[in-house]
Amino acid sequence: MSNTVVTPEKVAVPQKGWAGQSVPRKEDKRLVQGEGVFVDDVKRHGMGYVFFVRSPYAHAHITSIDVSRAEAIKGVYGTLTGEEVAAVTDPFFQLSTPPGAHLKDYALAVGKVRYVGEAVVAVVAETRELARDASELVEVEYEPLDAVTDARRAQDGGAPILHDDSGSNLMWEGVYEWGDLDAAFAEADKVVSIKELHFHRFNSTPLETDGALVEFNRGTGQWTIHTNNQFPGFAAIMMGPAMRVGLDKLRFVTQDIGGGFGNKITSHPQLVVCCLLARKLNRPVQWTEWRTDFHLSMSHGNERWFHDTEVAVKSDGTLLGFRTKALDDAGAWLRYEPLGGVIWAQVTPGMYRWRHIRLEFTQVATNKAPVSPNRGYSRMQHLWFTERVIDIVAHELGLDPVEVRKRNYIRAEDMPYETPNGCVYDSGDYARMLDVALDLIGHDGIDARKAEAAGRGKLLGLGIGSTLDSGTNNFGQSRMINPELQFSGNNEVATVKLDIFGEIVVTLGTTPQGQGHETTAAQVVADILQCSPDDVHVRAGHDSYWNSHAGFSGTYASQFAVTGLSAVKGATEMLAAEIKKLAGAVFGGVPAEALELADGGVRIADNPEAFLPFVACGAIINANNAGLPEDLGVTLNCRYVYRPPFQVPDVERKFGNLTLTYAAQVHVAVVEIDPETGYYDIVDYAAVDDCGRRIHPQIVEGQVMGATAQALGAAVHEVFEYDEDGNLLTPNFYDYHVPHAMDVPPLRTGSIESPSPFTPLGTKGMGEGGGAGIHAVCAAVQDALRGHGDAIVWDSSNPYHRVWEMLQHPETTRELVEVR
Amino acid sequence: MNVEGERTFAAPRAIVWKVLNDPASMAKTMPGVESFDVQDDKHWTANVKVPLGLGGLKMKVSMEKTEEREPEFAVMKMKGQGVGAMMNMQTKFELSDAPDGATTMNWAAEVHIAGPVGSMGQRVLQPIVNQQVEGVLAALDKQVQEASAGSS
Amino acid sequence: MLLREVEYAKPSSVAEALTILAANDGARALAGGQTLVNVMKARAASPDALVDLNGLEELKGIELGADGTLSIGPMTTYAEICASAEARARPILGEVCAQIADVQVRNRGTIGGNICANDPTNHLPPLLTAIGAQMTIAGAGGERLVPAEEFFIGVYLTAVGPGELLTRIVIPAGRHDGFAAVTLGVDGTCIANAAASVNGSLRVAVGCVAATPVLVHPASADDDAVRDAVRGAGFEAPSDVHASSAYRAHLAEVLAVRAVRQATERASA
Amino acid sequence: MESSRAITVTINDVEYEREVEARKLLIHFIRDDLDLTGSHIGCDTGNCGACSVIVDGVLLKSCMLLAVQADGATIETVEGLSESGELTPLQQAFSDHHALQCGYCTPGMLMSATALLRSNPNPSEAEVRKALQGNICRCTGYWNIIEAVKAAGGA
Repeated sequence: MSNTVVTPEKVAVPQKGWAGQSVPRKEDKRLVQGEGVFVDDVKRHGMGYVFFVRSPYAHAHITSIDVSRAEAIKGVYGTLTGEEVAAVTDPFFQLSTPPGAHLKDYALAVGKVRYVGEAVVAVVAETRELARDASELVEVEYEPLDAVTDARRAQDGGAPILHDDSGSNLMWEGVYEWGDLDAAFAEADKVVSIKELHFHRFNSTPLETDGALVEFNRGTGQWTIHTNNQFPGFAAIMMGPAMRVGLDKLRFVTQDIGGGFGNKITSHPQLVVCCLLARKLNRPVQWTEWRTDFHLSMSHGNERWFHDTEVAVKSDGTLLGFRTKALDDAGAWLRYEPLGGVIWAQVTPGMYRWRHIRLEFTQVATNKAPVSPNRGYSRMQHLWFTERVIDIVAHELGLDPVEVRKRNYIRAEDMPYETPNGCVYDSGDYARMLDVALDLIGHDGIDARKAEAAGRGKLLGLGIGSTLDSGTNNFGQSRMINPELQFSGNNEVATVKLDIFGEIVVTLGTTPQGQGHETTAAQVVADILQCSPDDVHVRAGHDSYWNSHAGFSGTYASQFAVTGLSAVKGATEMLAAEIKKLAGAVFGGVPAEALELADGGVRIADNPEAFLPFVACGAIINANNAGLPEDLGVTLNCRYVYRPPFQVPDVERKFGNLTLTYAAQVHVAVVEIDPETGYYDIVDYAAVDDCGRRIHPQIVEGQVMGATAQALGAAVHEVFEYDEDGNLLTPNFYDYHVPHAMDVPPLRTGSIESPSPFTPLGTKGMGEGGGAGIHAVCAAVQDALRGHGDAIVWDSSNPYHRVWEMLQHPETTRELVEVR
Repeated sequence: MNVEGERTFAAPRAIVWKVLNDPASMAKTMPGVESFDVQDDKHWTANVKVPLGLGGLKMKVSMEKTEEREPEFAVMKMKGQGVGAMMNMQTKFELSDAPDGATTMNWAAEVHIAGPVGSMGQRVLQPIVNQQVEGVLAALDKQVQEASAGSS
Repeated sequence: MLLREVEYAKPSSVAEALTILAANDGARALAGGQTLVNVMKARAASPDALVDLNGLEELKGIELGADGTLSIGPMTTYAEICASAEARARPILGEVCAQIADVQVRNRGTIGGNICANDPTNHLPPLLTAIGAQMTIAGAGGERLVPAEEFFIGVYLTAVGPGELLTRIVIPAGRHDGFAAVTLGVDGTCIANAAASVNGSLRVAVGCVAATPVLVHPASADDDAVRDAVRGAGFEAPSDVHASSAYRAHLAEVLAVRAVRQATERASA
Repeated sequence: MESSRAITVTINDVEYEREVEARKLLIHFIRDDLDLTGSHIGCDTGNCGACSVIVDGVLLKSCMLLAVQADGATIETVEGLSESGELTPLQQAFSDHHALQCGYCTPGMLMSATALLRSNPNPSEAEVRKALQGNICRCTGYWNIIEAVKAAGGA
């Protein structure tokens, strides 16, 4: 066996390392040439195309289903109905305690439909078009029922009940209280009460919709699921028990994903349908969700009402505490819910120092599409609420929103800061971020700008949105929803190996959707192995057969920079140690301390001539290992599981650390309203981000920009609105207007770095953005309306007609607020 | 969506009533009727192709008369099932004598539309419904005239 | 995506197109397809057959008459109108076409398709109504000339009947026009729009408030007169997720006033 | 009048002859029949532009064209932009300016930008924004895309 030795080129490792450099993204070369592999690009010989027959009713009994005419068509391979699903699978595991626990959620509607667009029958045919043709021949008879689409009506006597099994539309409720509310309100100089606030329903509408290509291997009884699900760890634990198979029978494979934003977490019902069809028809089946299907049925963000809010405040604007009742609209099914009922608690006080907080959380079912995580999941709703409260309080007490924020922000010197509910904010300097943002926007000149705009008959306003991006979940928080749940902590996996020809190969457990994991992982590896990121091969995508996969593997909840990269760091450090151990033996018993990694190899520190390139290390261990010490214990193939330091929270007190890191953003928006029409432009915008140490500043800034654009779209146009019959009025991009290149305002970005003391790299998870743009636009609109009726911005969705209404009838919004 | 209106026909109430309650002539008032089939004087079905400039919208419509008070009042339930759309409509009309032997019809309809057509947006649906209603009323005029011509 | 089965014909002359349309009841003319194809994707309405007018040179082109009259082929794209030197004889045409949808759609979508579709949110139906365009419709019985105010019959319905084709759009001379809209985002779908023209008489047409453009003749160009005219037009604006009926009606008034102001400014300039 | 016909199209200098159903959209023909999966589908209403291609020199959305209408046409897709793996200045600018994240809208964006730069080699920011209006991106907020196109245009 030959021992190939090549002398690698010397690579100049930057003084301060690769981490922190915006190196070229490894993903880009394939993606700019159209050579990415997205789920709809995957094909198999003889595959059948799946098309879903969907409910035209928001609520109805299914009285009969006849698929005979559809199956009679030449080229139609077969169908699947709810009855068949119910016969061969069990209902999906429910996270909730009763009454939500009683839901019987199957992959297809069984006996009843509960929202427009719910899948009733699946048809498989030789071509996409034929599958749809056949779906039109499936005869479904319905007996329509009344629908409830307003969460506020869901618990009224006589309201239609979606789930007889749960007996009412109440899905989950819980009371959260920390501190001493009575004392806080006794101490207060003023109590500001807000009758109702509404956070609207929308989602991030990733440009690539969901899909799958599923193969069933009869011999091994195992499914290979090519899909763009972004949290296979979760999909697996939902699907395995329902399908009555072990998780290793479900192989998830993903390469490129066209955006996720949380919306691609709950596709498990459709994946089950595809699995059942692949087995039933004994052929690969392919499913592509079309845009209108996605809007009708997939992953709407949580719609939430806040009722009877009371805020205890001192005359100087010092906030003492608040009480409120949150009413969350889950839609027709609990697909990831009721986790939204606790996730918000990661950011209970927002960015402020108030210590006395009570929140009664109620989640109900309505005849609308099921909700599931959407960028900023559940925290965004709560952070919007706290930001609205700050501005309304400032407005009503005649104080400056900037001053009220600075007076109440958690201070840099308070960090790490334990919140009233036991979460620990790791680091940050919110007041400084606000100053940076105000400088970027030119806050000093704002009065002059208002006057200038007024001269043109326009109303100009400035608003602040300060928000948190809590990352790396402690899944133990799920026990506050249901003490029986056996989840806690978090984990992520990476493997790093040195191959026979010295190739450094990294595999991740994550399912990136554009976050550049291949690139940032390579930077971390290169710094430890003292080579170039170009020498590090990071496998694209995810494959649960790679064994770099754990229970919580996936890409969600702002955590890769912590969980993913810490796993990469751990595995690479193991590899580095093994390389030294091997070299020490090869050099004849040199201790590891005397060795150093450099120039793509390992050498004796004070004798650089004694150099063993990685290629030699790889060759020796993999193909030339005779004579190595028996007890060497080196494989050069290292798997590391990163496990963040978490405890199980105190379920009784609902107290404990729910997330590891707290990235922060402060945004400032300037809007200009045309009072005649309510039309407005965002004329200026600044976003300042602090996510601790940045491995790749350009990628971080890209995430900030993307979150900003999504928030601005949601603030102005994007809303999943239903009519009283339960028809979705914005089922595609005709009426669901997402921002385009002419819509986005001029943007200035800034950043500060407050490294996290709790993470191996000082990084913080980021990317969700916490909806800062929504908070900022709401505040800016309210500011612009000051002196023009003083309307209160009570809804997170402010399209032109609502702004016009607020100008016509400010009193209807003023009635929502009272100061005592 | 709710649509309602008042229409006066230059014919005595008996004739208007007769037209409104004769499936054959009613069928002729529906947009793009391709075939219809009468089960009894209270139930009938029709295959229609609602004319839209961009191509017809095929629907199977079944009609049931649920109430009647001859010769002045009736309620009908209509269910239309098409591939592009699903329509449920409850319509009622009330006849009263108008000057010069004419008859006034006060009518109201509650229309529910769903399915892919719905995805085209309300801005399109509402005008389309109004359009079809106009068509029906115009055709009704014609039927009434023919009937009164026939009876005179 | 995934259209229902459809027959396809690509005639080489208007005469041939008319023959095919006349012979096939369920056949529809396919112009740019930027509306029709999308409706077919939804399978909301499905022609049995498509008669592709692309490539019929007779239906393309812009001619400027000695008297300033523009004669535009219905298959002329928005992009061609924006780029046309002749079309600048009526500047508002290019200005409005440049606001329609996006580059890709303007490259393929046609003026004829826009008005024949007559989606209530389209830009051109109110504009052509305000500037007094006339449409030539050809059929088995020869050609007829239809003024814009009689051309639009309903949503997706025009005076172009079965077996007929729109073959020419004639636009009288004039430069004093205005257009205003409130759109979903910059240059987006119209929530409401209005067009005005003060060539001789004052004509104002508001869009998005009814199945067809609403033409009004204000007593004068004063803001109040224009508002009264629109208010008196007696339409009931549809309500949808973007606008209540009342808000849309209000926008119609505001936009009519703005369109008229733009037109009169140009007249006095 | 026929429900399918044989067509010949030249895509990225390769000629293809296929029998296609009249109802098949050009984008489905390109992706499914010819396996050129670089062009994408992001909506079903002609809004998103992920399927943008250049047909006989004209930028179009291939989801609003029937494949049969492309008979005889010369089509350019994202796969044809770079030669032998060498990125074009525009593609390089997209990478340099982090103008893509998930990369799903990128092929359509690149075709729109390519068409713009051909007719207007040095576009202003306003011109770039106008030229990209028909392409939806949900990841980047467009700012970096606009910068990349301006840079590629030497503006």
